[in-house]
Amino acid sequence: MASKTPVVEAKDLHAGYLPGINILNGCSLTANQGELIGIIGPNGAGKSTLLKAIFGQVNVRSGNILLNGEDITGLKANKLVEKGVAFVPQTNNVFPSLTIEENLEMGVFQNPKDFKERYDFVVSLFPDLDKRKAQKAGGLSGGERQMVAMGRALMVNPSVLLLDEPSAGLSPVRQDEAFLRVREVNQAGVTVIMVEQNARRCLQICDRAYVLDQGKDAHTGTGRELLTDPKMIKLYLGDLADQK
Amino acid sequence: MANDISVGKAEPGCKKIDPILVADNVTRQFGGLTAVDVKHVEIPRGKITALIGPNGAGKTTFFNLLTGFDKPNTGTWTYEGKDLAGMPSYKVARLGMIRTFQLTKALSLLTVIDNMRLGAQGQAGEGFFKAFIRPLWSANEKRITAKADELLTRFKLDAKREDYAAALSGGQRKLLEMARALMSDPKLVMLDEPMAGVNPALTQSLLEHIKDLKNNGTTVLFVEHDMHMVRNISDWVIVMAEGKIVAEGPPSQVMKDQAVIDAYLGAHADTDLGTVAINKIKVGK
Amino acid sequence: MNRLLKGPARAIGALIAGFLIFAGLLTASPASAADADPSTFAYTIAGTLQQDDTPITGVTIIASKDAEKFETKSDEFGEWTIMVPTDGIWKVELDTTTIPKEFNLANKDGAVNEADLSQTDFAAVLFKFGTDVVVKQSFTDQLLVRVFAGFNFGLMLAIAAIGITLIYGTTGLNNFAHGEMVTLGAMMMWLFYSFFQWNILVAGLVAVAAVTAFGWAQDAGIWKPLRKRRLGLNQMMIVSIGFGIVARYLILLFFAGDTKDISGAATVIQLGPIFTSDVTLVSMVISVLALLGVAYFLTRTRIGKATRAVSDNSSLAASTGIDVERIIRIVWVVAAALTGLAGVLYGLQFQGNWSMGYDILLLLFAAVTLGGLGAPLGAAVGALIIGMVVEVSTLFMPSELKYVSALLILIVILVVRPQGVLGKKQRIG
Amino acid sequence: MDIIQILSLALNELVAPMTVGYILCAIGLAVHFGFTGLLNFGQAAFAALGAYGYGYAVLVFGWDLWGAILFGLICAMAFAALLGIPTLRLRADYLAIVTIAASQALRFTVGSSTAAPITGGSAGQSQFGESFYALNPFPEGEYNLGTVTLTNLELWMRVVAWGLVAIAALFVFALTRSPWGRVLKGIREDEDAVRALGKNVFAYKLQALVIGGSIAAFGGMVFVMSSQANEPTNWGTNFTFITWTILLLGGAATILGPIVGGMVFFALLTLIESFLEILVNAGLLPFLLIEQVAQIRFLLVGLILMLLVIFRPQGFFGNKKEMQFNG
Repeated sequence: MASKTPVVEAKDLHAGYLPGINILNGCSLTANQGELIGIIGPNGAGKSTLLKAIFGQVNVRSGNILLNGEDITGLKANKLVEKGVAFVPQTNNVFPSLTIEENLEMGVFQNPKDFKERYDFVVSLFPDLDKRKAQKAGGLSGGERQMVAMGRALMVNPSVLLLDEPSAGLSPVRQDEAFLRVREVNQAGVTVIMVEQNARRCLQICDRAYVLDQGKDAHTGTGRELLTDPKMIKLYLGDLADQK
Repeated sequence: MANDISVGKAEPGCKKIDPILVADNVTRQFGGLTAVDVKHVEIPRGKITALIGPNGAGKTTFFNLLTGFDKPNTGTWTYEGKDLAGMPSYKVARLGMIRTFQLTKALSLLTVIDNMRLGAQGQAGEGFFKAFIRPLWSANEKRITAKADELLTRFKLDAKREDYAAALSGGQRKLLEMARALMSDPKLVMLDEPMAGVNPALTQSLLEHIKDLKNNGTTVLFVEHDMHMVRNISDWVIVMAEGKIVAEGPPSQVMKDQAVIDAYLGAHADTDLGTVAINKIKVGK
Repeated sequence: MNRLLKGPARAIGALIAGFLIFAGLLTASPASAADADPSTFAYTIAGTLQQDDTPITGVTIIASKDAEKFETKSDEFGEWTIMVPTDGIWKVELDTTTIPKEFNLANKDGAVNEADLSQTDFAAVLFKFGTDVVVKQSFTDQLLVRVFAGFNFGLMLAIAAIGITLIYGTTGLNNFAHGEMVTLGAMMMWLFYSFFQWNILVAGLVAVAAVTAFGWAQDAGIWKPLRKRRLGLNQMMIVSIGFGIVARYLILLFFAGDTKDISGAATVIQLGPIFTSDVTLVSMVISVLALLGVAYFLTRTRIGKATRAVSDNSSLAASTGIDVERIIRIVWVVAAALTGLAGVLYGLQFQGNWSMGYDILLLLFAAVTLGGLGAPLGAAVGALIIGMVVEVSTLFMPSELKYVSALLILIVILVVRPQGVLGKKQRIG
Repeated sequence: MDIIQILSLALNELVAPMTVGYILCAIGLAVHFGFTGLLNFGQAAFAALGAYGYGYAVLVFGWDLWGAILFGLICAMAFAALLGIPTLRLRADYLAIVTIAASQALRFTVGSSTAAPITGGSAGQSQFGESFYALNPFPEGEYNLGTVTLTNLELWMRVVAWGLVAIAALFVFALTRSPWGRVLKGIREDEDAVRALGKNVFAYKLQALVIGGSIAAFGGMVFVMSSQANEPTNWGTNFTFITWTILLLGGAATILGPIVGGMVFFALLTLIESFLEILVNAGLLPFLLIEQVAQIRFLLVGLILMLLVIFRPQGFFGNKKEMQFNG
């Protein structure tokens, strides 16, 4: 399913929020057509920042981002959505006072004609959303919100889906559900770039992963390779584990 | 494994030989979500304790509860044997339990030296009536200023003395906030992510300052993500996940704990999601 | 800065140009300055003295307030009129020595009465003569009358308050210049309906359209550039206070300070103990329809849903592909239209003057706060409650203090339940 | 009217008791907003309570000058405490709405006929200044100050008013240079940080509200003393807004700011009004009636307030960085 055509290419990104302080220090990433890419690394390594930089929410100071070969560095969010990039933030990712159906409708705001068709597609992936479509998203549990958020992002028929920690704040069982959902979405043909703190789960489902450390891509490989790599534990827990 | 901090085996909620802070049954809920659910924890006196855990584990919320910046749903905790539950944050600080914040709260439009002076306790001139009578506080002000200058020198901020705090870099603000916290000679310093946003060049000096604190007899409790730092300076590590304390002990021991590795690397279920057929796992509502 | 100045400068330029054209048109209208000649006084107190349908002639009637005193005599039909220069509560008294012997007051204290000119420029005062046949209105009847008045007032507050809350929800701005849109609505209605004598419907539509255009221009000329500048919300609030003052005094310059009678010919209709008019009833229906329209817009239309999405979380809305600035512009236009409509209806029922909108601004804030800031339909309910409180409170306290009760409610709510009575508690931190 | 006359009018406005009344209120507001960050939009209420308290003590209790001043002060302080205790925990913009609502509620109440036995209702109070003018040390006659001619009583009023400004300025200067003032500025920057350093933030905010309100109470007394007429219409929201404009014009976190801001503001208003009147009389502004010129002053208040906040929030004297708004 995954081909070798690059869809998203980030090259040597330097970016940060505060003047003078870069969170990303020369970070690169390539996602090919149909791939499920994981971004993992210790807290504070710049994973979310990388995702936000791709989605134009962080000021990129140098380096550039290509979408299907076209430079999209610094484009506004609504332009990116038009170009088929969808983003699911880690927190506050649903509209609490809107119903589930309305949340999904917002996903396809720019092309209301497509609503019916996309809605059918999304609820075929998440049948629960259809059953509870009149319920307000504010009253949902964390896992359900995650489902709504992902469903909303899929409404635009994105070619690339950016997910920021879909497992954040979920119980282990719900986390597993969320990961399966991501896999399903990916298998439906969407290129997914996912930031995850739950590295093991992430590596289990992704095709390829980037390990970030201090704002750089320290390591890359297929999920399987990394899963069995002893360096992984070291990156997460420092070299502490070796010390007696 | 034996150690010189806990009474008996190091395990979640274990008793300490000499605790400075003891918390029981502290919970905090936001809507339906339980952010903090700590059954029992003791912080050892005169040591550096690290509070670690993945995003959303409830570390900062726990900090806020202990220091009176947030109100728990249930729970009691004592500091030096004094009950702190329900005590307003400023009183907690006056007892010698001073905290810093994850996002620095340098008082931007005060000069660096005024920031420092504000950290001092017992300045009579901070009372409204005494403020008018300079002799009542000028001697004290001199003493405070001298102390502030000494700390600024120690933290290498003396060159910035007269600058507005707004003019400092992110790392310098962290240093200033820490130095300011030390103005009151606290017994317990609580640092919320002291390394976040700090330029790597400054991290080493921050680490040294924290070690110095311990050498001067101050207890340190800090929240941190940076495992290198945790390994480097902490005597004791407490691990939180999903609001609960899942492990504690000396760093070398905790880092090998399966619960800790799981907390960071992911849940402990043995199923490999990469190989599970999608329709096998039924997704409930 | 020059580039940023452009927007506001353009708007101010346009305002000045408009002022020049408009002022030329209206130079004829008199300023408010009180003249010594009572016939130019703006406020009227009148009545008829009769006993069993017989007019009582030649009775001296004295109206007094503070140090000022005006008197007149009843004419051959028993009718009398006193013009007075200022608003407020006037004491109206019969000189009992001038009452002819064949007539007698129904009640010994009946020679003194009050005329309340705080809301209107005309008050009728009745003196009862003959045997004491005064049917004292029962408490229930009084309550009914007040509840009806409160419902009517609340409906008008509601459509204006929804405007405030939509703007607050999408932009975070506490708009202190909102009342001026109410005033502008009433003044435009006066201009087109009373002054130019247009058809009431056409005049109303044009008035609402004018306020709508004003809302659009406000956002384009002031608020959008300030949002772009990332001006803090508290700063924006102070800017809105300044803008409100400017707008208010421009209205004063254009329309002068006298009370404008906009009502035209209304037919009185009696519903049980309640006396009302066709204008009032139609106004109420229009208000209800407007509220239903807003509810429909917010819950059924795509733009309305997007408005709620922007209120919920504007950065998420932006990352979903919603053009947030466009939604905010639409919100300003809708809010201005509603608020202008409130002004038109208010003017038709209670007349208008240059500060009427500002006078009810705090009631609008009270309504919005009561309903939970940023919750449009909550604001409507809040407004109905506030309207009711204002009117019903007059049964228990002097009517001149009726706004005070609403303001006290506002303060108490903010202190006790800042999320509003109907709002949900937000997660803190 | 020639240029000299206009200038002398403007000069007179510079030192007029009304100007001083506003300046004192603006100094009080500097304590509230400039140094502590409190968005108080009810300054008129504090001034009104000072004036009403004074008038009530003189007219009803028959107290002498000092007792009456004390009573006016106590009224304003009590109001500050009453308002502050429940509201100082609120968000800054909520505080703005509560204070403006409270000041309006107060104005409606004192102006009502229900309250007339105490406050004089819509007519207000008058002729309460005897004991003040009795202290006048200047011999009867006219005093020429440059182009302005004053009676001895007018001179006395101005001397006392400016004396009060000097005292208030020194008082605030001393406070803000003390450790107490340092805590206030800390609160303005970040309440939580100051709390974490062991300061009782609420107590400081309440103190600041009471101090600023007390200075405003003096402002209110000065405001009504020269005409000896205290009417409820004086204390509308326009009073508060003018005070804000003066403060922001001069610089919110400064001592000299409110003083110079007030003088410049009123001198400027008078100049503009006079010039407009000349133009109108000369038939150059056919669309303006002469009575409408006075309304333009308020229009200018609004315009200045808007433009200041947008383009120069620090005012004349404010430090470039010191005055930013939170939020």
